[in-house]
Amino acid sequence: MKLVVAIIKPFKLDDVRMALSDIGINGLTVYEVKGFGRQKGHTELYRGAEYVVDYIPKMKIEIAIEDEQVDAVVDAIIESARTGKIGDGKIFIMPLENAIRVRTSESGGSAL
Amino acid sequence: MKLVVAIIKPFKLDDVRMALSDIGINGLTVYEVKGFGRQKGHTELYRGAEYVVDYIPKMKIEIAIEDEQVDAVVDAIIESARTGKIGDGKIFIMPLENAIRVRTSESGGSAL
Amino acid sequence: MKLVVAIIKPFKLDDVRMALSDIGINGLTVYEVKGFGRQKGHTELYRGAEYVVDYIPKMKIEIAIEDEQVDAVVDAIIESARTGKIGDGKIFIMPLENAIRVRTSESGGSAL
Amino acid sequence: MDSGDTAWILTSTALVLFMTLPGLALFYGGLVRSKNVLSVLMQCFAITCISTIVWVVVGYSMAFGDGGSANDWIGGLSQAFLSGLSRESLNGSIPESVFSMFQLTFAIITPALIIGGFAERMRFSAILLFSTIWLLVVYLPVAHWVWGGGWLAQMGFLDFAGGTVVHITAGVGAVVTAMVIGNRKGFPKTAMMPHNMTMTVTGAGMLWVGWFGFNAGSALSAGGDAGMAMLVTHISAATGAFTWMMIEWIRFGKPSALGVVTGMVAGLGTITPASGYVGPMAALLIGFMAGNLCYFATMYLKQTLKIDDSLDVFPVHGIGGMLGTLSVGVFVASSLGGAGLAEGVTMIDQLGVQLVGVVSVLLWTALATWGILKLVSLIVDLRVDEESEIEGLDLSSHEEKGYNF
Amino acid sequence: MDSGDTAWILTSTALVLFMTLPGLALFYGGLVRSKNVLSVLMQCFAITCISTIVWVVVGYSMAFGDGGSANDWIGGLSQAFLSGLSRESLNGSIPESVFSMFQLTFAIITPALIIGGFAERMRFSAILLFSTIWLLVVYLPVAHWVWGGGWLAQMGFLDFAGGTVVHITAGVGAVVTAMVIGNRKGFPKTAMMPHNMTMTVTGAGMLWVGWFGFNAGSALSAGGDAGMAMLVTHISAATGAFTWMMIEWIRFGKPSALGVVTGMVAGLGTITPASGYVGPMAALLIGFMAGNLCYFATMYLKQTLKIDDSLDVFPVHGIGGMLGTLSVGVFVASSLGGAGLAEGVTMIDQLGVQLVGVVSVLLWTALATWGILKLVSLIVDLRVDEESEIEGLDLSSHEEKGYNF
Amino acid sequence: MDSGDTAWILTSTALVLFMTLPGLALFYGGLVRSKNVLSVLMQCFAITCISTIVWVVVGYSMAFGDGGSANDWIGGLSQAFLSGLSRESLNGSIPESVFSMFQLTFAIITPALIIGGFAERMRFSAILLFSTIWLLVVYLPVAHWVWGGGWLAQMGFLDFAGGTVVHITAGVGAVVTAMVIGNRKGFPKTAMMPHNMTMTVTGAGMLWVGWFGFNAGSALSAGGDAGMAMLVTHISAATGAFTWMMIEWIRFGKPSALGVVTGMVAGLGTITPASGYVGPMAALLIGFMAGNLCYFATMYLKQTLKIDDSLDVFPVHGIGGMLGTLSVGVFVASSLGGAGLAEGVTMIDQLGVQLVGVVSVLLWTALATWGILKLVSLIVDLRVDEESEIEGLDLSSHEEKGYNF
Ligand SMILES: Nc1ncnc2c1ncn2[C@@H]1O[C@H](COP(=O)(O)OP(=O)(O)O)[C@@H](O)[C@H]1O
Ligand SMILES: Nc1ncnc2c1ncn2[C@@H]1O[C@H](COP(=O)(O)OP(=O)(O)O)[C@@H](O)[C@H]1O
Ligand SMILES: Nc1ncnc2c1ncn2[C@@H]1O[C@H](COP(=O)(O)OP(=O)(O)O)[C@@H](O)[C@H]1O
Repeated sequence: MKLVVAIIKPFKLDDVRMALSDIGINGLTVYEVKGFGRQKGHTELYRGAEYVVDYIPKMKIEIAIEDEQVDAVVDAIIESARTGKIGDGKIFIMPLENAIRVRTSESGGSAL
Repeated sequence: MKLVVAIIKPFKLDDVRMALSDIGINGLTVYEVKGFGRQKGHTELYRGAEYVVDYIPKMKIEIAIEDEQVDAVVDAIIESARTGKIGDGKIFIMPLENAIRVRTSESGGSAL
Repeated sequence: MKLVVAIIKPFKLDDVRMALSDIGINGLTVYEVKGFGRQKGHTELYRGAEYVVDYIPKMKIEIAIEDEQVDAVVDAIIESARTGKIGDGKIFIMPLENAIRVRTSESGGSAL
Repeated sequence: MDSGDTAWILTSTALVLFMTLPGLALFYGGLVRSKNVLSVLMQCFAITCISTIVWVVVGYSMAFGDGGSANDWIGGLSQAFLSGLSRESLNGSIPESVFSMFQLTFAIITPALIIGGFAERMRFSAILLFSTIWLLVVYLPVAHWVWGGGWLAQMGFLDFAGGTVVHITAGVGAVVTAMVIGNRKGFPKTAMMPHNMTMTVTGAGMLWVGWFGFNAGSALSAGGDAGMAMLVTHISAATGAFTWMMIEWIRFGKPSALGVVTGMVAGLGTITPASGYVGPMAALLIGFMAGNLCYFATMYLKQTLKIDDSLDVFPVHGIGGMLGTLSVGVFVASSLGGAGLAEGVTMIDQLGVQLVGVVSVLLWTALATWGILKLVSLIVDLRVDEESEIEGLDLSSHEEKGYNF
Repeated sequence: MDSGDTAWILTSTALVLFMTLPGLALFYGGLVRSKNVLSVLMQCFAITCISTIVWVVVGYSMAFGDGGSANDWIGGLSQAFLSGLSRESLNGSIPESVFSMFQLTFAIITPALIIGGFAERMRFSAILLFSTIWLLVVYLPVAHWVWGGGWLAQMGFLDFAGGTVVHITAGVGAVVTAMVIGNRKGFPKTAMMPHNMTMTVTGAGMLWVGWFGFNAGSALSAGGDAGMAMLVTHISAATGAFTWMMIEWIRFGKPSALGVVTGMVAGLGTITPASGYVGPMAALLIGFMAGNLCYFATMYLKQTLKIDDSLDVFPVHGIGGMLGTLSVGVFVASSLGGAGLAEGVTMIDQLGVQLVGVVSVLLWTALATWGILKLVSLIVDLRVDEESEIEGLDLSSHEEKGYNF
Repeated sequence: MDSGDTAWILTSTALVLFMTLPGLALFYGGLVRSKNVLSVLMQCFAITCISTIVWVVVGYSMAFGDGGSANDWIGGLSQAFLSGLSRESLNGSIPESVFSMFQLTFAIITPALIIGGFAERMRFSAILLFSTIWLLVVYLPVAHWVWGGGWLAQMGFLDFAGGTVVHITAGVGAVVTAMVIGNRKGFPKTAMMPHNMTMTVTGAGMLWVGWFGFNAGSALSAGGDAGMAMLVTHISAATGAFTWMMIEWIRFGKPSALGVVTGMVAGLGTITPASGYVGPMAALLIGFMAGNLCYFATMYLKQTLKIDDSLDVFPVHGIGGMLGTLSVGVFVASSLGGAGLAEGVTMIDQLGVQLVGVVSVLLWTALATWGILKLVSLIVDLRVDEESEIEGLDLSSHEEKGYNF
């Protein structure tokens, strides 16, 4: 099993969810994060002084899947999250040793 | 070492913490996430239109432990977080290569 | 590749970022978490009753890097985040199988 | 008719409505957890609506109408639907419309105060039923007894702006309701911190300002009586707040914003019945006593008795109202800077009358509140189910969320 | 000069300004998404500034000055720059400075109400241009027609406190603007929930209180007329809110805070033109009708026509203003508890005049608003670009964020 | 006694208290970081309490009592504990209780304004000590000089509603305190953004409305003087806000909500001393000058001098108060629409007197504030320790948090 972690632009979240849904992925977990990277943050003015807010709001999505789904999932995310501008984000693939469903104690693939 | 990641219902957090405490686990990190899965979110009305809020607030717990503690930890979480209803959540087991305590630079198991 | 995860005191975030910048790390993702550990939380009074708030606000930093950068990154974090008091936090090293840049579909080291 | 008096009572009416909307709504709303904030605001609004309708239909008449042979106990229905209230009709030096409207704002805030007793767990429909019946059975009769020429008025009972009519009835109503419906799930073990103290402090500021209309407006004219009422009101508020702050500072080393604003309300509630009768020095003392007594009452109820009068209505308003009503008996004396006892009345006489008033209103309110709750519980559950309480009333009762940042 | 009348209108002026700042600003600000909250607050402030300057320069004169031969349509410029307005000049029993200042607060809130139609997408510079011209072309002329001795006044058209002058013009202005600049991106598919209902409810409470100044202040004196106006205003607000709440309860099982406060505004807007002419029973009925009609108008506009009058200005203020203005024709009759029809005028006559007023103001406002928008769009884009809309106006137009918790 | 005048000053008293609680508290509270919001609200409340107690005990007497041979400098103690103030005593056409209460609200807001200078770092106990002594040594004497028959009053110095007594003293007190206790950790490198601009804008709206009581109430009657004072106050507020907005727009391309509300306060503070003496055209000009001068003063202090007068009290209130006080000397002339110079006084004479007043109050305030701080620092540290500053004053000084969403 793998944990696919995607860091995307927040307003793309709905598109990504729909794209994942289309390939049969219905379970995932998301949360708000702040990203630092190449993309420059917006500036805020305060009493005439300009402060660059150097973090950018991003949305992080985590999807636990079987190994064979990885490519499809990655493709779906890239397709739906891409705007072509700097800051579109990253996808990280991490090993997942096991998954357990709390409600039923099922483990492995059937827990997803 | 392993990183045990549990996604649970927020109001179960205190129970889980106590259960973990009981088996000697005293370090962990938590944060709020939103889950999508089988469990349906609540609806909100706005001007007579019903919107399903399809994300559900969940609490994510991360516990770094030695390999031999995994089973006990998983059992403790299942026991304390289960309500038997859909949406009780998942536990993911991830490999952890090393852990370092910032204050002392200790690493490995003694850093936990 | 590795994912270096650091849990630090929030007011140290800027120092850590600068330290990482100095060794050439410019991409990272951060978010707020709550930690439970040895460090005791502050107390709050409410109508004369004292409640210990047992979670402590922490900042979590995630940095995806090539294997050979791990030591430098860990050192930079320790140096910049240490205050020497309990609660300075932890660094976790996790395996990362792949990284993909959404905008260009590049993968591996060049995606970072 | 005097246009200056009228101008001031029109203004006072606006000020007293402002105390409830948004003053009290914010004060209470900030004290509950964020999942219940809208339920509190909503209850304040809905009670305002209901009290208004009840007032127009029968309330004004029951409180201030002529009750004929039953006039000792209750006004009649001769002014139901505000019949007879025209553009020309007067009450003293102000139009009757203004008098009725001013009094209505008191009938609004009293049941709204009770919300603090049952916050975060009572069913919305039960609240509306309860408030309606409570107005009819408790508030309107007591208002008639004291201000409408009823038996307490005839005895010479003094309650300038509602220490008894408003604060004792609300405080007792709240604690009885809290006891009947039971504590919030988790009380007192779990910390149930105010979710937004800035909201509470905002509401507190509005209450302080609005209270000028409450007390100085109760003079029903714009002159020395109103001026003195405003002055003593302000002094007592400041002293009450300061006292509470110092107690916390001494006991815990850190004074809290919650403490300061609670002390302020204690000072205000306590001076209310006395505000038209006492002088500035008495106000200093009344505020100081209010800060002390209400502080210890709050701690005792919450920590010793463990009664979940959630937002402390009884220890602050109930105890404050009693303390203030009794203190009138003393500080009204002109020798103590007061407006003076009535001809031939001694301080002991007056204190006796005040005590009779306090005790009888306390007992009647407790009994009637208990009865009304039993009655309402035959029609609808008083309390939401446990799952709804955990989810929060905003979503479970109103399908809305307070904040979507 | 009467000091009591003056005291009340000074107070009313403060109350009506309070309706806009911060009342309406909060009411509207809470209803938008958090990325746009400051833009709404900022627009309310900026419009206040602009209206004030316009008023001083030409506005007061255009609305209330003598227009000579054009007086049927518009006041002249003889009082431009408030010339002739001295410390001694009077208007009835109050200083002219007070009259002018009171009326200015109406000229402030009217364009501010329109913000609700184009919220979350209109360009700031376009808003300022639009509001300035709209004041000159719509508000000031209509105010003159109705209150400044213009053609509607001469016909005997009755609009006590601005049901037509304020609410119809604002409602129509808002919906026309909404249609011209188009829906918000994502409307109506995406949920655009209020980001802070506690802010909206706070603003609602302030509107209720402030409206006492709006309606009872429009009596321009402190007496029975003002008292009755306040009473009926309050009754209609409560009934409107209660009605909307019950409709939601019946239809969806759960009454919402948003519903209650919207019903309140509907009740207030609708009683406005009638507040000086009708009695308490009529107020109950007007509030009830307002709650019903405005409710269904809101649903129809949002869900059937799918017009993104974002904060429902037209269905609440526009429809409410029309309903109220027409209902004056009926309830002014003394047989129905009203102040009485003018000598020799029948109810049918009066209704006819009211209808003429409503229709002509509606048409003029629609036409002129459309024209002004076309004109402004020649100078500057009406709408921000899509990226700015997604980012939110706070950052894209003002480089600021509402909250940094 | 005139009931209309009394009604208006009762109302004005409520309005001025409203400026502090919750107006100023919210205005300031929104501008600090969220970890310090309660400390600011708490300081406003605590200072209100302290000022009230000081006022009752000696303050009223020191400011307005007869100082006998020292009357040039300070009132005596003959009215300590408000002795002699009865229900019947009058001040002009209003009860003395009303006069004293109205003036008290000024003694409350002045030390509260200073909070802005030392926000986010000063120790709570030091603040209370400092405020108490500062009232006794700065505010009460200066109020006596200008309004209580002291030496400036005798010279014919004009300060209608407190440009000098309130705003110069507060502004100077704030900047001196800021300099003595030093900048906040991280200033000016780190961005210290307002944590809740919606709170600040809410407070700003309340300040605008409340200021009507401040300035128009200072007429101490409800007539043409009050009316004109309200009108010019409003005009200057609008012009100040508009000017600041346009400067930001021109300089940075984006006008900010913070800018608009700061310009508003600048316009209000600046018109304050002049509000009873000048006409509408002068108000336009004064607001315009205020917007400009205070804007550049703010930028200069923050960015060039890098003095951490955290919420800009000196550049807005101090500079505004000076500008306004001096401008009285010019615009009071009846030829410029003003109320007219006193018999035999030329514009140059008056300007000279105004200058003497401004300079002497400035110097005395600076010197005394510095001395008081040194004195207080002997008793208790002025500043919290670094760790507490990082943690935030809410937790470290009050063991509470503003928000628990
Ligand atoms: N090395 C990294 N480790 C963790 N997160 C990263 C890393 N580099 C970038 N990110 C995340 O990805 C986001 C996008 O990266 P950025 O460099 O701005 O643009 P792009 O992905 O188009 O190259 C960042 O905001 C940050 O959240
Ligand atoms: N494949 C997945 N990857 C990551 N998180 C998941 C996945 N499936 C479910 N989750 C998380 O687990 C939570 C519970 O899942 P759900 O399907 O609703 O109920 P249950 O766990 O009882 O089957 C979800 O809200 C989501 O946060
Ligand atoms: N076993 C663990 N798993 C995950 N996070 C942990 C663990 N132990 C500690 N932490 C995190 O590290 C933080 C610091 O730990 P703590 O024990 O308080 O101090 P120290 O790091 O100095 O020993 C905690 O607040 C928590 O967020």
